[in-house]
Amino acid sequence: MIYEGKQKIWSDYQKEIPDDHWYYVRSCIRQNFFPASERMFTEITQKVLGKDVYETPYHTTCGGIAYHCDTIPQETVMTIVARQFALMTEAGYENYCPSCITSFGNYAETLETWREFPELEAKIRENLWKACKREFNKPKYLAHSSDLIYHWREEIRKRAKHLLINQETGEPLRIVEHIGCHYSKMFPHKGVGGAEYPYVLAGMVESWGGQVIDYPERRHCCGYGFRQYHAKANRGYSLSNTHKKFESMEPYKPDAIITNCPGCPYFLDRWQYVIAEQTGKTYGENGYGIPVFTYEEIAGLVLGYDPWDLGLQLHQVAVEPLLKKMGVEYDPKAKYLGLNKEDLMRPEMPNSIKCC
Amino acid sequence: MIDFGFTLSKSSTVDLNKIDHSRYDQLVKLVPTARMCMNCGSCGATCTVSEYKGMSVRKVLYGIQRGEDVKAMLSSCMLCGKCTMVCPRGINTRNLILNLCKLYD
Amino acid sequence: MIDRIPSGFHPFVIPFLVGMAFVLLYCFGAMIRVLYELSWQDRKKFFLSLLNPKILLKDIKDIFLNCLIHVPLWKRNKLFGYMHSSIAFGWFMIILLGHIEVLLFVPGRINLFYYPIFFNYFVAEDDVTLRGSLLFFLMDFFLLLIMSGIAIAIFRRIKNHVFGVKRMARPTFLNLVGLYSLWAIFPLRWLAESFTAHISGGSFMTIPANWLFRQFLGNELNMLPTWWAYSIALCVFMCVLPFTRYMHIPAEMLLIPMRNAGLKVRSSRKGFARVEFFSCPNCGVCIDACPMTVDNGNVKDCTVYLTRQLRRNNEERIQEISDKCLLCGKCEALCQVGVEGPGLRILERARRDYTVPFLYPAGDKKVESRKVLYFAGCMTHLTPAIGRSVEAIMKKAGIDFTWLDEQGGLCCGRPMFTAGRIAEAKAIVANMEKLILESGCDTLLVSCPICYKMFREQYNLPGVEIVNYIPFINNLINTGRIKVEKSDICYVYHDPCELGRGCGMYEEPRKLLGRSAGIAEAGHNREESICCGGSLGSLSLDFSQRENMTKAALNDLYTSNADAIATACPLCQATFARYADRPVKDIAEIVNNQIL
Amino acid sequence: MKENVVIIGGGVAGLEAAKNLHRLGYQTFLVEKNKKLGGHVAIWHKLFPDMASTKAIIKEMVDDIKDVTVFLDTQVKTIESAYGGYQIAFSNGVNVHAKAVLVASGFELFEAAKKEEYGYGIYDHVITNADLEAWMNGNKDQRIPAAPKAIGFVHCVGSRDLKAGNSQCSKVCCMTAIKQAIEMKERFPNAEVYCFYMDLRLFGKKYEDFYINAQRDFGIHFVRGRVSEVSETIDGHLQVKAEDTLIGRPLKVQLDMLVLMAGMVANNQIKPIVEQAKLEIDSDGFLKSSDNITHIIESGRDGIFYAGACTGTKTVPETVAEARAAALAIHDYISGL
Repeated sequence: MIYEGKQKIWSDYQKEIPDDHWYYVRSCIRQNFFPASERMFTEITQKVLGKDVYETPYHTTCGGIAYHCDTIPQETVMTIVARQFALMTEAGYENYCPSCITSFGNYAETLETWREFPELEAKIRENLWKACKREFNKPKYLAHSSDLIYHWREEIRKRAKHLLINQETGEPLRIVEHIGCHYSKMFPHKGVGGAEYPYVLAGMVESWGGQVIDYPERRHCCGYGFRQYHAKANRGYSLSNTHKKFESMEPYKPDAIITNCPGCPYFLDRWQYVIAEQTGKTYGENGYGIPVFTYEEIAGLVLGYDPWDLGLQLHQVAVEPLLKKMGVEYDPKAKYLGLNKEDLMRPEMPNSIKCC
Repeated sequence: MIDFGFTLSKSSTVDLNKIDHSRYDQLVKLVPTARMCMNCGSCGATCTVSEYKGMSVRKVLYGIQRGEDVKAMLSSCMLCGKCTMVCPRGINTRNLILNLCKLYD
Repeated sequence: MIDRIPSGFHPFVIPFLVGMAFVLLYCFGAMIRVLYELSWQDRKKFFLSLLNPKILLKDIKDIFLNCLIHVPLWKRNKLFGYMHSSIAFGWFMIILLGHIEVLLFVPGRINLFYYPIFFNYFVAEDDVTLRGSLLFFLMDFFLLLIMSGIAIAIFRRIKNHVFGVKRMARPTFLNLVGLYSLWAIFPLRWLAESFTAHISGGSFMTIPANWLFRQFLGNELNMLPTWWAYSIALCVFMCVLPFTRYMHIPAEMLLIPMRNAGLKVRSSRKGFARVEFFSCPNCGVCIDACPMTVDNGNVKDCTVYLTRQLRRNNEERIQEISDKCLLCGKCEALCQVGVEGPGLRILERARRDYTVPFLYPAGDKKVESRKVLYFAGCMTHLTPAIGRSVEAIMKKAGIDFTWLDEQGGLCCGRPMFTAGRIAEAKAIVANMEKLILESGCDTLLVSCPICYKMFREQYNLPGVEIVNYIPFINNLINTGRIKVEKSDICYVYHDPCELGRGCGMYEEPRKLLGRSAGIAEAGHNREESICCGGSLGSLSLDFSQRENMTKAALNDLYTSNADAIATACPLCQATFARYADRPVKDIAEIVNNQIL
Repeated sequence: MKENVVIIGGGVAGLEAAKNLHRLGYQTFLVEKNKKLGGHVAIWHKLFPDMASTKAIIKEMVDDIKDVTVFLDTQVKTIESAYGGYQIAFSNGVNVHAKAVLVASGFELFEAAKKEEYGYGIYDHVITNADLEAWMNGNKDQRIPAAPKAIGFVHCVGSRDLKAGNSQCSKVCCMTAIKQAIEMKERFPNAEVYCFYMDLRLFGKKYEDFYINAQRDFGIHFVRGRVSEVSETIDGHLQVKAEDTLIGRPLKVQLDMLVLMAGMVANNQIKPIVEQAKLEIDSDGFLKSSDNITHIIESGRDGIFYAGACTGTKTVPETVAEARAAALAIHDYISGL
């Protein structure tokens, strides 16, 4: 691997990211999967970095899931998207930041389509007006929330309590970065680092002291794929995709996986349990799995937040091995205590994959 | 083992590093012309049996290089020799089939 | 004529006795082995045939004509025939006359096995009788005959082509020992008898020699050494005989009665086949006959080498030889002994193990037929003009006619059969029989000779007449259903192997072709016709290796100077058309164009 | 002495035209931007189908133009129409008034790094066809293992690729891949060699024979499918993925080295000349000929002619033939025929 070659490509795929004033929209599903992640984004951007990041409760789904499940036509999706832009315009923002990768892809696709077919944009404006009497300006800048964390990665590094370094050996932790398919595969120039060698997460990992693993199936989908998971009959296909990735990354002995998509951490995390139950195989050390994180969770750990405040107890694969390596202090007894310190009860432990 | 109602599906990928080439290697020693196939498909198009069993020497020859099970096709061959007649590369297709019929365990 | 040696014995007869005992024991053992290897039905058939006076008489006649007189050789080449019959018949006569002499002059010694062979040493001439002179004359005459044969044989070794046989099998070391000892026997006998002639008497060969030798050599001194040498030569010859081509002499004497008893080869290695491959005299006629030996290629794959390797059990070479052959049948047609080259090879191929079973693929096919069901065969689908011409002729003749395989081919099973997969071929046959019998036809018309041979020999179709299109069309003309006009194009007719040698049909196609066009003959025709090289019989011959064979066959056809080539086989047509410099047509096509 | 003729480009087209124009008696100026004559052919090792040495070919061609004025390491600065010809200023300070100009600017090799998925410049053992030729010419190359066991060739890198901006077939890559595959197999007989192709376009004299030899005598494997992605494995091998379209299944294989058959693309360095001389660019990005059948060497502008790969992808013999034709056309033009 020639690192300079990658640097050259990264330099070709840089996007302009304004430093402040972002209109932030949440994902449909992330709050259920990893509830603290989006909360941590606002916490870091607003509290730690002091940025203007605005949210509105009127925001709805972008229509991406339905679109990718082939249940609604593109015009409908675009009208939903137009409404989100209208809300942004009404709030007085022009930098749009979705938390969901599929939304990001959806917005990028919509904007590109309008650029290519202005008559379609006109039609959507008309649709939106007919539907809810709203008007909108197109966002000036579109960035995924991971783009923003990437943008502010050095500022986070400056405030870091823990680094992605193995405290026992002093070696950088080996991190697999997994990018959501809809981030840059459709429009390589819309993603930091392009589609082949995306840099958005790799940049964070490098900045925070870790070492990025480049393994053969790095481009491969996590296995979610919408239809492939939503129909139970197809779930074997979804599972096999994920399995392929783990088989490919296994020899590199990764310490953790970092992701920037709602579905990816979920599937990479939960399928490890299913694979272990079905084949008896685990990919981490000593019978554990490879812990999977969102970039906000990693940022939170780096900034010294309590793992249980980051919602890491909701992961299927135990995160404790990584916490130990990073030197993050945590109270094992507090793992299953709720926000009000009430005992949530310890879940049933799986048979084949070690958990705490 | 928990029944989830779904399992890992078998990969359809041809992994050339994992395919057993020994049968093909033996074959090309016995029938050197087998290497010359350019996948034109004349053999399958003319094959007497193709209309009944989808037989094609091309598929057989290519299949064994890609780890496919070609036994059913081999079983259906009547050795009539039309494929030998039409092959533009002069591959001895009948000898190829006969030898393959011997190379399976 | 009186006994000269009171004991009637001299040590020099020992080598002869040893050789004779060895060869007799060996042959007896071999015969027992062969009989043991036969199936009990065949064995019974063989023994019963020996009790049948008619067959027994035929056996004797055939052995006499084939083994002693070499009649088939005479037919092929007179010099060749003379060479063989002079030695074989001459030697036989010398032995016979030797016995007569003993019986006449010293009847008391007839129980001594060696006496007739060394008669002249053991007797002294007391008075000259007419009877004795005549016998001595005959003895010298036959000795001269044999020696003339050997002289020719020696000459032949040096100048092969004189005999029209260009190539012979390369002799092995033992064959050479056998050959030289055979050559030595008769001159040595002549020398021995000559040195003894002043005692025993002699005739025009021995007396003058005795006189001549007396002038400068002296006879007494040389007498015993030459008798010794003669005996030793006999011993050497007989001791190597089982391991040389000369084994064909005893083997053929068993082959002829076995064949007359109606035995067939059932295995390529045992029983009757063993007799057959030991009967091969290694004459090499098959080498020149073989279409594969063009440009001196593939010589070691001819039948003579097959028999040699079968004797040696050289598995690798046997497989190679068996797989390469085109099965054109010319070697068998020309073989003096009747070694079944193609048949042995098919049986040899049948010994292979196939791990992938054959499953008949077209079991569901059904055909409803009118009276005449036409089967074109696989190959005809690559030469559609044949099928279409047959169809047109049938329509013009108003024949109630259905195609069995108009849309797609169905195989007759012949290629599977020749590949040695007999059981698999039989599965095809059984399915095809069912299909044909259920079709409701009463005549099966076949245009491809490869299929025709298969139908004729392997199919059992009660109530269905199997006809080749050539006689069928001839019959249409005979009965006036179609009329043909003779074109002024002259065709040379190529006998397809499967139709000519395979089915014995030589004159019918010529008759049909002659009715519709001019006709010429190739350099080699009828049973000597040269295979087109496209035969499905060969398993291992590659396309590129066949090119020269096809070109050689074409060159032979070109010697006729005909305008075009006619044949009656789709495979020959397609093969020739690839390289021919003039049109190649099927007879059906020619006839169809000439119908009035 | 007759009129001046300027030839832009010192590759095989320029060399061949210079020889012929000089023989016809013209004062010929040959400008070459590099320090060496011979163009792309000069960096190649051997040419199919005769496996001819390029060294010998270029040496002969250069020897033939001993008396021609050659400006190396020189570019055309300006070109303008003047006095029934063209006034041309070169970067070396020389000014020439030429009656006719021959553009023989050739092509550029597609920049293989643009196909990011193949990892040229990123993976340790990915090289281009040109790199391999240079290596065979004796240049050291760390990317080529000492004893490769599996070698891959990717056809159509940057050719027939609308996304890469090139719809055209580069014509020579199929044959070059087969030639190089054979050369590698000769050097490394134990290596398995795979050619990944979309179509095998073997149109020229003896090309198909090369293909047959590659299959029959060298056992080179041909996989019909475009390589979709290349990755590096933990032990430094290359994992190559393609669809085997003949069997309709995805296929992957680990290789020790991969050769990308970078195609021919239009030479953008002549853009200034194109603008100043008001030449036309065709839809494929190459220079536009008057027509593509009988007037390929004519630009449509008086006194400006084309030869070789500046008008499209060409083989060496085609280029040489065009160069001769162009020399004759210039002669006819100047003679007023």
